[in-house]
Amino acid sequence: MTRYIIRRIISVIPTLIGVTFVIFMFQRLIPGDPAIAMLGEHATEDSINRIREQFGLNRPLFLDREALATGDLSGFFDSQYVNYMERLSHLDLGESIHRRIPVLETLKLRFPATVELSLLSMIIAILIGIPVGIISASRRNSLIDSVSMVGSLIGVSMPIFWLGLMEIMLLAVILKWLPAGGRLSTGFEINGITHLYLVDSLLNGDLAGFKDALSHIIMPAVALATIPMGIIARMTRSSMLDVLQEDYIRTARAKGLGGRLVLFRHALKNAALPVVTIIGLQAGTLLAGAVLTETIFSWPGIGRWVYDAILGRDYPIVQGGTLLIALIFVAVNLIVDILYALLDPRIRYK
Amino acid sequence: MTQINPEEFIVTDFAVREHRSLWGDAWRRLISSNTARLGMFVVILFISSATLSHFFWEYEPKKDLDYSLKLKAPNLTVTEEIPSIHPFGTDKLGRDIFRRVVHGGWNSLRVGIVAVGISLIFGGVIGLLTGFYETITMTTVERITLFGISGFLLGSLSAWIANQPLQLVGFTLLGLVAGYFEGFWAGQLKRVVFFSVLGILISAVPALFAGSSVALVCGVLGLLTGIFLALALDGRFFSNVMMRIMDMILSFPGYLLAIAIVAFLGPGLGKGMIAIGVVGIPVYARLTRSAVLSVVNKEYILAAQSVGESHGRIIFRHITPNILSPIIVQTTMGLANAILSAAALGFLGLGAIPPEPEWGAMLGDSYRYLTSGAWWAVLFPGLAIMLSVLGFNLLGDGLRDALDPKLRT
Amino acid sequence: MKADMKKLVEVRNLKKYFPGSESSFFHTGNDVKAVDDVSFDIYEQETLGLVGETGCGKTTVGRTMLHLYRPTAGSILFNGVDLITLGEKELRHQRRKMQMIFQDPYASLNPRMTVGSIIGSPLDVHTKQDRKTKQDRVQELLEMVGLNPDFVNRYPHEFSGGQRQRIGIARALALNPEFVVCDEPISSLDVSIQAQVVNLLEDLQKKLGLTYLFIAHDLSMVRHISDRIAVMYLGKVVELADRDEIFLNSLHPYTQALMSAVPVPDPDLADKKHRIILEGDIPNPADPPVGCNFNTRCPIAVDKCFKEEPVYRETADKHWIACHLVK
Amino acid sequence: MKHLLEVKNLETRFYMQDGVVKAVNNVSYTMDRGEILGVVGESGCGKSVHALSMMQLIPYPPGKITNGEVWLDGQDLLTLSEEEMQKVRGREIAMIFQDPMTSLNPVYTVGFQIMEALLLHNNMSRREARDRAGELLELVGIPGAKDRLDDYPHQFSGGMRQRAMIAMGLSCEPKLLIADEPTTALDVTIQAQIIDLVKKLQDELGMAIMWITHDLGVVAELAHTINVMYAGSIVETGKIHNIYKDTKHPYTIGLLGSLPRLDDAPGTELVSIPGLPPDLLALPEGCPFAARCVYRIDKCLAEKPPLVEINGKDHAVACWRWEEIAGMGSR
Repeated sequence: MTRYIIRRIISVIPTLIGVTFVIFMFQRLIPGDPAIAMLGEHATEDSINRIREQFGLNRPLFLDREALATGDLSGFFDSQYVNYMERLSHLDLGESIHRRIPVLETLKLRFPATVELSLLSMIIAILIGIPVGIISASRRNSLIDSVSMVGSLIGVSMPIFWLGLMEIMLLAVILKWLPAGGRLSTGFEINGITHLYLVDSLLNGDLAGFKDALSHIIMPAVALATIPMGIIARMTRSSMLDVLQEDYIRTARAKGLGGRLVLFRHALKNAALPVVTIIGLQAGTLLAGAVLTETIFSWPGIGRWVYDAILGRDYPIVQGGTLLIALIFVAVNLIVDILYALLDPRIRYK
Repeated sequence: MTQINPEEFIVTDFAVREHRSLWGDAWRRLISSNTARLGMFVVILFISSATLSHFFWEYEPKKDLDYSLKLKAPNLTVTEEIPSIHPFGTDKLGRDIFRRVVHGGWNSLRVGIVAVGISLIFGGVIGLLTGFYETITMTTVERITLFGISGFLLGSLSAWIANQPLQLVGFTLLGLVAGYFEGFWAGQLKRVVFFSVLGILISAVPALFAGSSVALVCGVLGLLTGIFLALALDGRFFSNVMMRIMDMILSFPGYLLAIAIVAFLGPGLGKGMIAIGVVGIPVYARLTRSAVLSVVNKEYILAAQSVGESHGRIIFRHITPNILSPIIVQTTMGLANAILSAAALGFLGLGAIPPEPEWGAMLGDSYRYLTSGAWWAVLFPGLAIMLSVLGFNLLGDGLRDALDPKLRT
Repeated sequence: MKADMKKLVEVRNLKKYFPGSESSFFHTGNDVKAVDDVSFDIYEQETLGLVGETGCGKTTVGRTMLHLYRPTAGSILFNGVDLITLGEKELRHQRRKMQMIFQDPYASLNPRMTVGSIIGSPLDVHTKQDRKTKQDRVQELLEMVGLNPDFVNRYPHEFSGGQRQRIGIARALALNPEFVVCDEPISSLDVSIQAQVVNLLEDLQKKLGLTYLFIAHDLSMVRHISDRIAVMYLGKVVELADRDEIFLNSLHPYTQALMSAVPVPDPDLADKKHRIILEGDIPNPADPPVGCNFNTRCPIAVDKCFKEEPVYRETADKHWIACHLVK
Repeated sequence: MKHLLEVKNLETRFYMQDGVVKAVNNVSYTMDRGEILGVVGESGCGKSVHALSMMQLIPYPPGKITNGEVWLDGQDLLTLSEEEMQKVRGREIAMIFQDPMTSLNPVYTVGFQIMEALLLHNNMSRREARDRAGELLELVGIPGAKDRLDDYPHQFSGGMRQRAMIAMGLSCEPKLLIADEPTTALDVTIQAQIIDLVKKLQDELGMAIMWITHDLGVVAELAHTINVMYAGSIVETGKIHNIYKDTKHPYTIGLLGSLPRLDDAPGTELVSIPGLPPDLLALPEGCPFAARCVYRIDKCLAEKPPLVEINGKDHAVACWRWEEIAGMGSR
């Protein structure tokens, strides 16, 4: 088993390098010159050169063949990419162009907000998606089955941003039950070790704070959860249907096991395998979806921050933000693979 | 004891059932499911309204401006205040939302078709080639092209460093030679040594003119290329490399990649299509590859080989017709996702450039007026997105049950 | 056995190794020795039976003989010509003479092609005949295998297992081959249909002078149709002889055990039969036992069997055997 | 002595999209304690479906038992509710299946799957159940049984898995063990091991066995009595010797005729049955085998022949012309 995990971890490294390379390349694909974009159109010639020098924008992209020609081997490797990777290796993501704050700082600040939102919506998606999938699988072609399947299809086809707006319109504007946006009402203060307001408020026993944080997070979380919920419900149903047709289910029934035991003990554990993989993939869509939800609900997460940076051409933030989201995505898939191996003995004992 | 002698024995050798092709059966199953019928209805409505309006309903987005009708609620009767009927009401520039929603359909359709087209063509070809050459051993011609291309690609780095395009010719030739003489000292150390020496000769010697350290670096690269070409490059290795690249793209969350691409390439519907298309390539590549793998191990492919059919004929006559089902289902669902992604980009201001009518952009412009009660400007474009996407998803679901009926006992 | 007949196919020290699961690009894991140094000849118009259990490599031998798999070592001579020396074009030309019939009637026909185009595709590939001649040839082939010629435009899923196997046979005969490898053609058919297909194969052999390599795991059917029989175990031929020689006085312990394990559809005979029950399971082909590969299950194995591989040699009356204890 | 099992005109239908499949058509027969009954027939003859129907394991929809009674030890199984049926399955009747590769749950250990049946049907502690499972694995001849309890199915070979299935089936000492083509997926030498094992277990434990197969050879070696089925109904039944030696029904004659025999003189041609297997969607009015029968007369096409006893329970046949058909005897 450990051999399998090690092999999986090793195979992640090329993907990571690939991801950093892709992000680096995007950076250099921009039409126009980053230095000008930073300083504005009418900046002076030498101030542009100073910026270029400072950010090492005038070094060659990958390898400096002129330096090599002069016999300077170390110069050969002194290029933007190598410096970029070097800085990356000790977590130096550079500074935001507009605000001069190190990218890492803001990242640390805003990251928990996105994590809390994504985590909550994933939990909602799983808690509703899996039971719906199981019920409609066990009662195939019944009313519940077709209703839940069409329902999950609607969930999958739901444009998150539009659902968010509808939620705001109904619950915030018309009924005024919930606040329209933001993460916490003014006047509330929640700080704790995890920086997840819901968790911290519970830890500190601050119920009012918890209620307020919850009222802020519930609408974006539900909006973000609709697509993964639909996908997980449909995948659970089709995976359960496949498993229920297997021979060992017939063997279990022939042993005298009741329907419930067959469903939850024998069928569910086998059906869980593909569902776990899907949940891993959904994590990615959640993070990407965060950009939209955070914009509508003005949620102080990294999704919104990266989006603003993209529009503002603030490359270090774009680079740092996308890299973090991609890393989370790769990490989640790695965890899913290992979870898969734990669940399936055929992989554990190769 | 009378026994009918077998000669004049009439055997009903075929239970008479009318002749039915597989596609005919699939169509009958599709029609029989009502969710599929609903999906088909919505899709047909969406496509016809989009195309008809584009060609027959004149609309000039730039000239459409009428401040007097700013943010009017939907009205079905003409009143003195509002001279014209606006079933969906009007937006902040007084433009009729109904008309823009219908015309927006054309843009969404275009984005969907082009994006899915890109993903399908590139992803499909990659999936087909990797799946096929992973199982079927290559003919000499195919092997030589694979070796030649690898030689060219690996050589290009050293050629760029030494700034001598001539090296490219050398490396490609090295690849072609390694491919042609695959059997030559196969699997022995001698072969690796031979080709690595050749690699060094091709790269280091010409690089000497550019400088000793350049020659050193190019020599190392030549050595690596030589070793690489000496090892038995085959379909499996090619497939592994391609799949790793696909995983890399897939490890990027779809939306974000599209947003990043469009942001860097600048807004505009055309770039949006390319972004969504590129993001979809690995999905289609993996899907096609697994469909091909399930077909290529079947005995009728071996039969085709034993008859001596060429690889091209095997791919087009035997493999492609049998992998269409999963691809059709994925394409339908893909169209749904493409429309959704296009709308998302539009909403973020990265899609269509105003005043071009596009559902996402319409939402993006009007959601600020939500708090001041202009609900119709937000409701109807969003509804249009959801319904069209739902239509494609329903149709896709129906197609999956119709084309691969194993689930319906 | 027709001693004076010409050798049509000669198999010399054929080996076929498949990369094991662990073998990646750099180090080759333990190769699966599917076929490990097999040699035999097939004479013209003869049917050679090839029998053995799962994993013995009989299917791989059949496919490697037609160069559908590239042999790892050894050579296949067809009419005296070694196939390995042929270029791709000549090999394709040679394929007209040697064809194959497959096991699974539901997987050996392209479900999206009509029967007419399935049977006609060899003609499309190898001949420049116009549509009319090809259609007549297809009709003739359908009649030859006992199917109604009007089925030309039907699809495989509209036929029963037995009928599909006949379509496969018609396809194999389209180019008038001399040698046909029958790879377990009846294993997935019902008993009554098996007899129909076997009778058809025998008639075609008499009418067209075909030579068969008949691969199967059902010993009684192979005995019925073959002139000579080769018994394989774990990648090697352990015994090869005339049909009656194999059944009346087989020498190799595995052949004897195999024959005693075949159930006889007659209660009286079943009780009297001297029963040899082999212990244990068939070893993993990826790491076969040292010495004779049957030593793990052989009832009469001695310590020599665990050290040396037995030599595959011919005894007096054209009876080939690979066992230390048999003189 | 009352029969262990009495099946009276059992009928099962599958309501499919393109028509109704008449899988089992009023099948009636009896079985006594300790009897080994061979149920023989080609694919699609309803032999497996009839066994699954008795255990009420037919998936509804699309399958449905439309008629018939199944008396086991004075209890009609078809009238039992699902809860009552669960007490019968595994305890009174046990069933093992054809494909060893997929009949065991891949994500649970073999030991657990055997203990599950034990714990379900008799109140014993987990420790006792585990020991009992170990004994059972030893009983079916798995080497080193005790320490293989915690292995997973994919670590067993095909033959070993089938032995584990038998152990699971016999765990609660059922009165009747139904084996649905248990050795079809195994090699000949492994099949011989399993048949030998089943014979020994039958002597020791004395349970009745229903062995479903298409292989007339296996039945000849193992069974006391035999039911030959065609298109969902029994065409011939009786003691082994009568059926093999004094065959009456044309289909059984055809089956035996199309089997190559080890002791055949060289060059004997196989007597194959012409035509195609029956289409269960469009079963003809009269005798289902009429389309392929060489002794066919008009009456066969008009009316379906009932199962007529020739000499008591030892031999019965469903054919209008059984007297005229010369005794087949062994060829």
